[in-house]
Order: sequence, then structure tokens, then C-alpha cells
Amino acid sequence: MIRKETEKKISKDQAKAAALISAIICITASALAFTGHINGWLGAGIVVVAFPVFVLSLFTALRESTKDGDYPFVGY
Amino acid sequence: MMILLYIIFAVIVGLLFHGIHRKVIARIQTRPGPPIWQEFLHVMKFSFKQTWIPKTASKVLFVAIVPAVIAIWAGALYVLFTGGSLLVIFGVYLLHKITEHGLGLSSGSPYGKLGAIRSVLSAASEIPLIASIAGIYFVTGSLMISDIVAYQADHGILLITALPIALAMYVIILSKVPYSPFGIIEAKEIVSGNKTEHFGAFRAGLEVGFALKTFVLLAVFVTLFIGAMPFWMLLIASLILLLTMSFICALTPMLSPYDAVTIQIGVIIIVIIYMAFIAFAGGMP
Amino acid sequence: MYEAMTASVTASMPVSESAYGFTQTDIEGQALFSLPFGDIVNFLTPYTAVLFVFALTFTIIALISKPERQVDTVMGGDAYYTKDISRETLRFQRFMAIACGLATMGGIMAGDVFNFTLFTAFIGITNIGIVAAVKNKHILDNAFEYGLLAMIGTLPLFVGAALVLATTGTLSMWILFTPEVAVPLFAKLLLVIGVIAEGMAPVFVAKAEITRAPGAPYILMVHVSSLLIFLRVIEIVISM
Amino acid sequence: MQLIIRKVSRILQNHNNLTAVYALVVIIVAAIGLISIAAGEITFEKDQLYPKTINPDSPLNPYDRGGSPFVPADIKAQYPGNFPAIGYITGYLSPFATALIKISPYFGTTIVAHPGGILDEILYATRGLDTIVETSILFVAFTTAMFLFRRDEE
Repeated sequence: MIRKETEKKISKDQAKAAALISAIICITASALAFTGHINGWLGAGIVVVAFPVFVLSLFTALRESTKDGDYPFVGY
Repeated sequence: MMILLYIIFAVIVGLLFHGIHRKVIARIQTRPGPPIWQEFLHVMKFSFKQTWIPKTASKVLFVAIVPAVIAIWAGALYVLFTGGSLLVIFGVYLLHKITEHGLGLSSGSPYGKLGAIRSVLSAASEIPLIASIAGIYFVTGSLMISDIVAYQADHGILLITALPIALAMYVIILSKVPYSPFGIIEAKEIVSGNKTEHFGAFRAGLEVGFALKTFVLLAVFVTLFIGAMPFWMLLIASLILLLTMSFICALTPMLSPYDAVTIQIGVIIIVIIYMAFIAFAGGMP
Repeated sequence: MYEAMTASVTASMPVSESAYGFTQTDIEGQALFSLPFGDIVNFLTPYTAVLFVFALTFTIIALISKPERQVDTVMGGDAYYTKDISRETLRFQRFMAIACGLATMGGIMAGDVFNFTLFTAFIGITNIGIVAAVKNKHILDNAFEYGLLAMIGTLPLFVGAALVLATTGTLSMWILFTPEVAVPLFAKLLLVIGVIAEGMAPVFVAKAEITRAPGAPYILMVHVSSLLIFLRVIEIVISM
Repeated sequence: MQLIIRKVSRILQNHNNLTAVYALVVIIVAAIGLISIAAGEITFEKDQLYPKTINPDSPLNPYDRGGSPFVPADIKAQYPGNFPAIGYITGYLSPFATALIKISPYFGTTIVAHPGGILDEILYATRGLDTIVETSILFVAFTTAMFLFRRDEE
């Protein structure tokens, strides 16, 4: 596919912030559910929604570079 | 229960299972095969790569489908460990089908489209699924996983007493394992099928979701048909189940799309005959 | 007298959940929530709540997502071109997809067998609407077969609901789900095959071909609605 | 074995056979139904929720519901608790209408002005949501027909 040059990109900092926030939400919700402050299913619901956000934003934050010309795995 | 820890643990184990699966297949085919942590490397590799959305894609759908995959299986994991309703887990199995369609359709790529079309075709596998759920309800009188586990403690394990239902469930899970003979949606002639255009962080996210899926499906089978057991036993039993599937995957060619559907319909007929038989024989032996 | 009547209307409106038959079943656990529309009392259990959230999510995606542009390669060359959907078709498909999503949510929440069959027929009609907007002979051929099937399917569907009423005397799932009421197997089978025809083809052949149509978020609603309504009818049939 | 599978899948993959395959399924189910009627498993329940008396002499048969104007009708309901004034035109109000009644003394003037308002009048027959869904089905079907018709004109 052709890359759209004018695409707005999520910066690494934004991705890092999103990963951090969703991680905190996940940990808080599961801890609260574990200690019985909120219902188990409510905690699970929050984790189920926040965990995918955490995974995706973490992986987006991990990416090597936002610039072109860096293909670390081309060739073997 | 620390739901988050369970999810992370399940992701790690699921990725490891995928790696073991590949290794076993390779050894059966007398290839050296990748190391068993290969799938971790895959996830890392994909997350280090550049990520963007294809210009032709339906953007919201393209992105939203990836968290949907992870979310539904994380929810299924929670339901499994709290002994909730079996119907929810297999609802999730069918919702996974929708995400498969969405993955393929969203990009506009012809390969993805072909994968999605095959995914719609292979939705016939939900018919043996429903037959086996109805069969389990027929035998145990409940669909709550905790009740089914309690039933097995009293009446012996279902793997022996209700073998055809277990067989149907086995085919269902087999059709979702990588390299399966029923895995028509990711056959090599259509590149990676519906995953073709999801690269970079999206693909890494998908791998995480699929790892969860493998873990949940194997654990569901073990819990349903063998019963309650300590956690480490559950892991070992899942691994053994996976190894039997690895043998099948290594030794069978991929079926042509419609033949896969026909075989799955054949399985449902076996289950229906079995259920009619026990209905006429007056309950369980 | 009229004042007394309106006063009684306003006073006794909130009906407590215990007014209805079941609160806990062996199949899907505790009923979470009920919404009375007269005799039709809609409800959500954990199971249907999951389905409802999923249907809602995909309806919202259909609402805000733009369709993809399907890529066609030209055989024998390097060229490829993308298909665009015209504005009118897009608006119509989006309208139908959202109607389909609403019908799905209604079907998931339905607490009454006849109401459920109505929503299922609604889904069948919207599905045909989504596909009918596409200009492609192959897809329209399949949509035609699919439409025929949906029309045939309404017969077993409504006969099933009628049989449930005739053999049990009621249509409310709150009563049908209690163990005292026995629904004949025939009525259940009719409901299931009716939904199979409305929502999805027996072996998916027409539906798989329909998937070739452009407009991913809307085509996806066809699958979302049919699979969710199938999940719902399975729950109804097992519970009855 | 393999040949049988091939043969079956060749039939299943042709979309022109779709209605035939489905008709076969319907026939099988109908056969099960006939057997279960013969076996006496399907019996008519005498205690119907919505009883109906048919007067064959009435010119309105079978739609003759009986009753006389300006008198509360004799209506049966599954959940009489939902119908504080059953038999009257305002026998049942939708949840939205109930909420409006509580905040406004002028609800009567808006009774046809919001979706559900006019249907509240129909709802004395206890199954109003069905009416809404039925009209929506018709509406959607007409929309499809209209769209296709107008596209042909282009």
C-alpha cells in the first residue's frame, strides 16, 4: 500500500503517555477488585477495556523510529 | 483475583504454546524449526517496526478491530476463571469470527478480502460448536462452568462419558490453531489471509490476542472435559492437548475451503446422532 | 375518576425486578437489568450484556468509520486501481447498517419470543438493504438468493413463535425460561432454522460471496447482526 | 470417503442450490414436527394469555374484538403490574413518557408529539413494542425499494 505522507502520526511521547495511563488504570482496577472495593465483574470490565489500549500503545511507543530509512530487520 | 496478572500470564503462556506448536510441527517434518520463544521475537520485531494505516483502509475499523480481538479473549479468560457461563465463552468464539472478518475487510487489500471471505465460509464451524454446547447442557443440565466441573467430580470426566461431544469441541479448537488443516483463512496462497495488511504494532497486538485465544480455548477444553485441577496441571494438560493438535497439523495438508466446511458439517451430524441416541436410551449411561 | 387514574399511573410506574419470573438460571447466571414495555419486558443477562456491548461497539464503528477503498489488481501488469463508493450509496448503506445495529440490539434485549422474531425479520430486511446498494452482478445474484432465503425463512420463524404461544399459552421469556413450562422441540427447531435463514445461509455460500462487496464497516454489520442473533436464539432455545 | 466429501461440498458451494439445501432442512424439521404431532407431544394449551372469542356471524370476523365505546375494555396482560390503568387508552406509558409525566404537567398536550406518544395510545392493547418494530420493518423495506427505484432512474 502507498503511504499517505500527510498522515497525522502519534508521537512516541503520546504513545508512552497512553501506555502509562492505561497501565495505571489496569493495575488500579484489578487491585481494587482484588481487595474487594469494587465488584469483580466491574474490575474485569475495566481491565478488559484498558488492557488492549495498553498493549497497542506500548507497542506503538516501542517502535524504533518515526523517520524513514531505518529498516533494522531487512535482510538477515 | 488479580485479573491483570492472569491475562499477562496467559499471553506469555499462549505465545510459548505457539512457539512449541511450531517447533513440534517442524521436528515431525524433520526440519530444525525455530526456537520455542520465536513468537516472543515476532511480537518484539513487529512492535519495533514502523506502523501506519494503509491509505485505502477504513481507518476506524482497521484500528479498532485489534483491541477488540484482545478485549474479547481477555473477557473470556475472566469468565473461565470465575466459573461463569460457558455460553459467554463460546459467544466470544463467534465474536472472534466477526473480528476475523473485520480484519480482512477493513484494509481494502485483495488478500485480506480473500481471507475474510474464507473466514465467512469457515463460520460453518459454529454449527458443531452449538451442537456440542447443547450436548453439554443435555448431559450436565447446566452451562455454568462451575456446575460442569462439579458434575464431573460426581459422575466421572466427560471426556470418557461424552466422547462425541468432546470430539466436536476438539475439531472446533483445532480449526483455530495455527497451521491447522481447517485454517483456510491463512493459507499460503493468500499470503497471510486476513492479517496481511495489519503490520507493525497492529500485528504485534494481534499476536497477543491470538496467544490469549489459544490459551483460553485449550484451557476451556481441559476444564470442560477433564475437570478441575491445580493450575500447573491445567497448563500441562493444555500442553498435551496442543501436542496432539500439533501432530494433526503437521501430518495433514490444508483442506480446500469447502471440504473443510463439509467435514465440520459431518461432525455435527455425528453429534446429533449421538444426542438422539442418548435421548432414546433415556439419559446418560 | 380520571384524576385517580393518572395518579395511579404516576405512582406505580417503577416495577421492581422481582415482579418478573426468573432472576437466576443455570445457563447464563443472574439477570442484570429489565426494561418493561408493557407485556414485553426486555432484559439483559451477563451473556446478552456482552453481546449488546459488542453490537453497540460495531454500530458506532459503522457510524463513524469511512469505508475502505477496495484495491483491484490488473492482471498481467503492475497496475492497480481502487474502487470508490458514491456518496448516495454510502449514505444509504450507512443508514441501513445503523438500522441493522439497532435491530440487533433490540433482538439481543428482547424478552418476548414474538418480539424477538420481529427483530430477526428486521435484521433480514436491513441485511438485504445493505447488500442491495452494491452495483455488481455477482454480488447481486448472491444477494437475490439470500433474499429468497430470508423470505422463506420468515415462515418457520413466525410459525415457531406461534407454536410457542399455542403450546404454552404465553410468549414471555421470563415465564418460558422457568422449568415448569415445556416448549416442544419442534417449535425450537423452527425458531433456529428461521433465524438461520434470516441471519445466515446454511453453509454461508451466498454470504461469503456477499463479503466481496466494498464498504467494509457496513458489510461487517451483516455478519455482526447474523452471528449475534444466532447466539441469542441459541440462548433462547437452550433456556426454554 | 474423500469422494463423498468432494461431492457434498460441490453441491454446497453453488449458491443456486442454496434455497434447495435450505428447503431440505425445512422438510426434515417439518417431518420431525409431523412425527411429534402424531406422537402427541404437541398439545394446545387451553389457558391462553391472549384469549380470543370468534363470532362467525360478525362481518368483522376475525378482527371483531368486541366491547363498547367509552367503557374500559376487558384486556388481559401478562404483567398487570405494568398496567395501572389497563383497559384505558393511557393504560400503559413507555418509560420515556413516564419520565415526562413526572417533570411536566402538560404531557397530555404532547401525547402525539414524540415517538412513543402516539404509540402510547395504541399500547392499551399491551404489546406496543411489536407495533413499533412492525412499522420500522415496513419503513426500512420501503426505503430499500425507494433507493433501488431511484437508482434505476439515474
